Amino acid sequence: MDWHTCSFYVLSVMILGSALMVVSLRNIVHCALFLAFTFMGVAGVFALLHAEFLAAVQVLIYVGAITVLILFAVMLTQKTIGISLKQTNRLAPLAVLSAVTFLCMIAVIALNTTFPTSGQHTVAVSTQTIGSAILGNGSYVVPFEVASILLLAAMVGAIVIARGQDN
Amino acid sequence: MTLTGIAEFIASFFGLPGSSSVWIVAVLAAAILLGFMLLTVLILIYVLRKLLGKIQARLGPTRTGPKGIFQTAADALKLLIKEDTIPVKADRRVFIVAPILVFVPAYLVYVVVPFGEGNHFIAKDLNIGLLYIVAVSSINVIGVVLAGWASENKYSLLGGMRSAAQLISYEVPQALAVLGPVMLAESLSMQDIVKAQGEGLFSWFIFRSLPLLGFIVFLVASMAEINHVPFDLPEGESELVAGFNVEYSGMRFAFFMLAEFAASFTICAIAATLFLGGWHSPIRGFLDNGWWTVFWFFLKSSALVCLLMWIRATYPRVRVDQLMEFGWKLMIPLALFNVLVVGLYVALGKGG
Amino acid sequence: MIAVHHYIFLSAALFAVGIYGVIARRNAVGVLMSIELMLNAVNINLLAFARYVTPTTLTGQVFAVFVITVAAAEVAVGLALVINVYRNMDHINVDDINLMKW
Amino acid sequence: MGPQHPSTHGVLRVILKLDGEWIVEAHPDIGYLHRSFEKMGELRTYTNGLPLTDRWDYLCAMTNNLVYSMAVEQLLEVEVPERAQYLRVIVCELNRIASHLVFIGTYGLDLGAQTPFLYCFRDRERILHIFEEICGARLTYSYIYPGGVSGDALPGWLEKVDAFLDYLPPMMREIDQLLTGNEIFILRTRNIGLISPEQAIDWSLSGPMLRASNVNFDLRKESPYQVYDRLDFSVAVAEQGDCLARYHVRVAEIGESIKMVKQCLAQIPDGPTRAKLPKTIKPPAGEVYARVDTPRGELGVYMISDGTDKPYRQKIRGPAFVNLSILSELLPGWKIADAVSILGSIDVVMGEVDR
Amino acid sequence: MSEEEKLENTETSDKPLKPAGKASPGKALAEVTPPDPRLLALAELLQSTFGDAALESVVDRGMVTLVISPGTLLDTCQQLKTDPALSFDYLACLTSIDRQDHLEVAYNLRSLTHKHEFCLKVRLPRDTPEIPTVTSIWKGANWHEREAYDLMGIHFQGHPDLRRILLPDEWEGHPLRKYYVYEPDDVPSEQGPPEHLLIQLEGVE
Repeated sequence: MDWHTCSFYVLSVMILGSALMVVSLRNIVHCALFLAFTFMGVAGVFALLHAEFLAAVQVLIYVGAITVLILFAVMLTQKTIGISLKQTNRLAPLAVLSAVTFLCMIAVIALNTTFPTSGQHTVAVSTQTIGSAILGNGSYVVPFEVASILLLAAMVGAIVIARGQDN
Repeated sequence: MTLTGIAEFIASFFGLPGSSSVWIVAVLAAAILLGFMLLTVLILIYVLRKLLGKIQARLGPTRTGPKGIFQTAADALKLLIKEDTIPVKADRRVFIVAPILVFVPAYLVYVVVPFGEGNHFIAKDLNIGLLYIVAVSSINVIGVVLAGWASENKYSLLGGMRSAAQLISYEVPQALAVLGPVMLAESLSMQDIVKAQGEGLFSWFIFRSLPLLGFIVFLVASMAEINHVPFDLPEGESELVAGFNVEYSGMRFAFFMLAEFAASFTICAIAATLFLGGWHSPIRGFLDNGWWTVFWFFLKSSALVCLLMWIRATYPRVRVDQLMEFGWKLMIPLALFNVLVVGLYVALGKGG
Repeated sequence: MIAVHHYIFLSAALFAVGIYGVIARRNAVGVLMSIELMLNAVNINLLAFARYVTPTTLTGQVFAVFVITVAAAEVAVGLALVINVYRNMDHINVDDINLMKW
Repeated sequence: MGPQHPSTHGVLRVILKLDGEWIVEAHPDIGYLHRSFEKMGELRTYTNGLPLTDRWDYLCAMTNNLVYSMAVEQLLEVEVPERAQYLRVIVCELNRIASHLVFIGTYGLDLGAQTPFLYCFRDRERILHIFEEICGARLTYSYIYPGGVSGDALPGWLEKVDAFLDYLPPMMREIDQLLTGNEIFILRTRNIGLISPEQAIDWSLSGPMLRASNVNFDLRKESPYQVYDRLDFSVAVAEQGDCLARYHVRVAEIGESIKMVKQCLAQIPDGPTRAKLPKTIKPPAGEVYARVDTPRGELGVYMISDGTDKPYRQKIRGPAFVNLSILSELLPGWKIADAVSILGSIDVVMGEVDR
Repeated sequence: MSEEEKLENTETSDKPLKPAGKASPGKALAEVTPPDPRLLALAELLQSTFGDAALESVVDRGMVTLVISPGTLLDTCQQLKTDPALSFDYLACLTSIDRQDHLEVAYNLRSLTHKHEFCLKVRLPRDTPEIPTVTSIWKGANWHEREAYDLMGIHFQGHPDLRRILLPDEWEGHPLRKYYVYEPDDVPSEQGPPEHLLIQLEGVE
């Protein structure tokens, strides 16, 4: 019961708990708040997996930007929060069924397959190594550029759509 | 006598399993940092009021204790005693969580601030130090927006949205400005950055590459980040009365004040570390080891704190659209230009 | 000791919650949030495999970075759509947004 | 912006109709400080009606006394002795400096700069001290009586005024550097709340509001009263007609006032300080419109006497009352933050707006 | 009614152009100041342009006063403003006076170009104090007229926004009227003062 396993369980309880909150609460702003907690939990798990860079990026982008974006969107669509109407539609039981079947399926597969886990210790992951992995020679430079173009397209698209026709 | 020693002693004392000393070290470090932060905030508020008094040709607090030194303690006590009202219509839970969300990031940043040489003067020298700071400082945006929204009143919602927009639009130049020193030191970890500025005064990053540009961009962006005077739109008294913390009182309001002042000290500490050579002394090698490093660090960051206070006394407030325009049209291009210049400087330095 | 399958359970559970949210949620912003949850689950899986199966190479982490960027882009566009829908139909109730042209 | 709003300089309520950040309509709602001086004036004799005048424009009570006394003197057609006229001009110009200092301080405070406020009030304190020595009061002086002044300058008082005049210019430079050179201050005030010369004349604005819109009209120059015709001073005029121009006009006026008081100190003759007037003043029936240039503009008293010892009608033309009326046409189209800056630049004193 | 007569004759003596500074009882001290030539010239100019409409013109103690009938107010003011020789473009002050048997409105006009000024007066019957508004000519008159309406009860036809400016909207009566003595317990109603107040102000009909 060293600190690694116990912190893993704490984090996973936190993640799953707040994730359930996100999908079940009536008041959408509370869901957004729990969404932020879920993201922080996930960032904790990343740190556990020795991916500090990813943890920091996760916090920066998800918690710092995406949650705020969602909060802004929630506030702009203000009227719907007032009356906390029934949040789940008639597909709810079907949704629960599909989620549970998916979960069992994955569990069964995970238990039976033995993953070729290699014993070596992970290479010291520092920002340099990730930087060279992304942009170094013979690595993922092209996808990186594609990703940046995608981001640009998304930004322009979002602005055009959200601005609407008034001006 | 390092922290780990104390942790083992406590672990054995309470008969806990040996491996849990890691937890105890973490808890101890956290406690020390919290104590340190509260102390600095107390001193900071006191110095601010005295300095403002000096600049404005008046005395500043003199009543409480000799030369008014207990003034901030009295303020804190007053805030503690004052009754915590929560507006009836307000959304109770969010109303309580919001100040915590604003306070915690200001406190978390201390983990990475290098107070002195060697790793017993720094809580945890993460190798993604700087990215961690930028990431953590982006959390308080949520706190601000929720605080504005939870108090269910028109003014605070407008104040909350306005300050969230301000925080987001100044996060970008701040992150870009931080890139300068990172490139020069080729590492994100704070200790490496400080080590790279070892050779005396002119090796500091403030002078390397385009002098002062990165430093000014970072300082102005950070001032906007902590709602410092020229950009203190949310508390624009004359327009929206007291912005998003209008409904808060007592202890919760203290959280906001605490977060603001703690953040203003951290900003100065980081600026000192990134641009003014952290705990290095100006003359190479002179008094550059052990406890002296801590002295240099505090000298530089308190000098910057006084600079901030001086600016607080002299500048009026900027209008909200000018603020946005200033942020997007001036700060971000300037920050990008700074990254370009430093990049060239490093490339030429390495190549040449 | 925590092995790979623990992480897989965790991400599968998170993914399942995401599925439930996407299907059952009435509010469009709620649906977007659940999609975020699913993407995070994917990230956890990626990193778990990167940590256990191929600790020497960093492909897993690089992929995670790309997933995050895509997720950010997707949320931005999604919310822009939601705001536009709200502007025209004064509500963002996913069940009623069913006609192609309004 | 309700009556208790921190930046409306007293009890003024402006009903703003907003479209997001922009102001669509503005209706100033005044009357919260209405004490009906005009009615009270009719029930009091000429002499004990004077202390009322201090409460009109409480930042510049000397000019209120002056205009009331001039009205009565015009009715009586009595000549005020030289020394009294010089003392009156000295005291009024000092009061103008004090009022402008209050303006600069509060205007800085409106826009967020705390320091100029304290500097200005520290210097204003010295003026109030000088006033206290000559007439016993800091704010409600009742110093200028119909027929002259209540008390002659005590020995050493003129030297004190002279010492103050040497002390002030360097302080003014200090305040000037703090605000005028400050680019954020300029950012908040340049071409905001623009008033064209035609607009200014049409809305019959007066004082710095008029002169900042490039209209060179100053009562002290056009129809000089007391001894203003013997003093040479230039009228501070600015072209743009925005908040910054109004600020510059007022700062320049302080300089002019210092010059004027210096000349008065040089030229002041000896002699009596009060004309011989009957115990109870009973001016012959008739109507008179006396007017004076105060820091806020043209303060006029339309006084009608019917031969009795009480004025029959006493209409007070408050400069800020008229300057404020343009607000409903000036504010629309600007933002809330600008509304604060524009309102500050009008330098409103609710006392003489509501009367 | 003695005080009333004395007031009457000094005011409306019908000599068209009275030399200023008429020695009247009670002014033994100061000698008669010779009228300022400029004022006489201005009075001459006004008399010539508005000869017919002008009921009378008085130059007294440094102020030229021209009284005209309410009907001709609008076009007189229009001419005053536009006529290059006069160009009275600045309305300094608008005063409403309760002369007990009639109401008066005095316009102090000033020309910034020619640097001269004078007072234009109009007399209104007491029961129907109606007068056209001059805000179309000088916008500055807006608040002055609202105050006159609020405190004196003079109704300005065509005023863009004629409502009370200083007093709360539900206030009854017009305080500046001569008979108006406001005792907290007996607020006078519109048709006139309560009986017991009548004796003090014997001048009231």
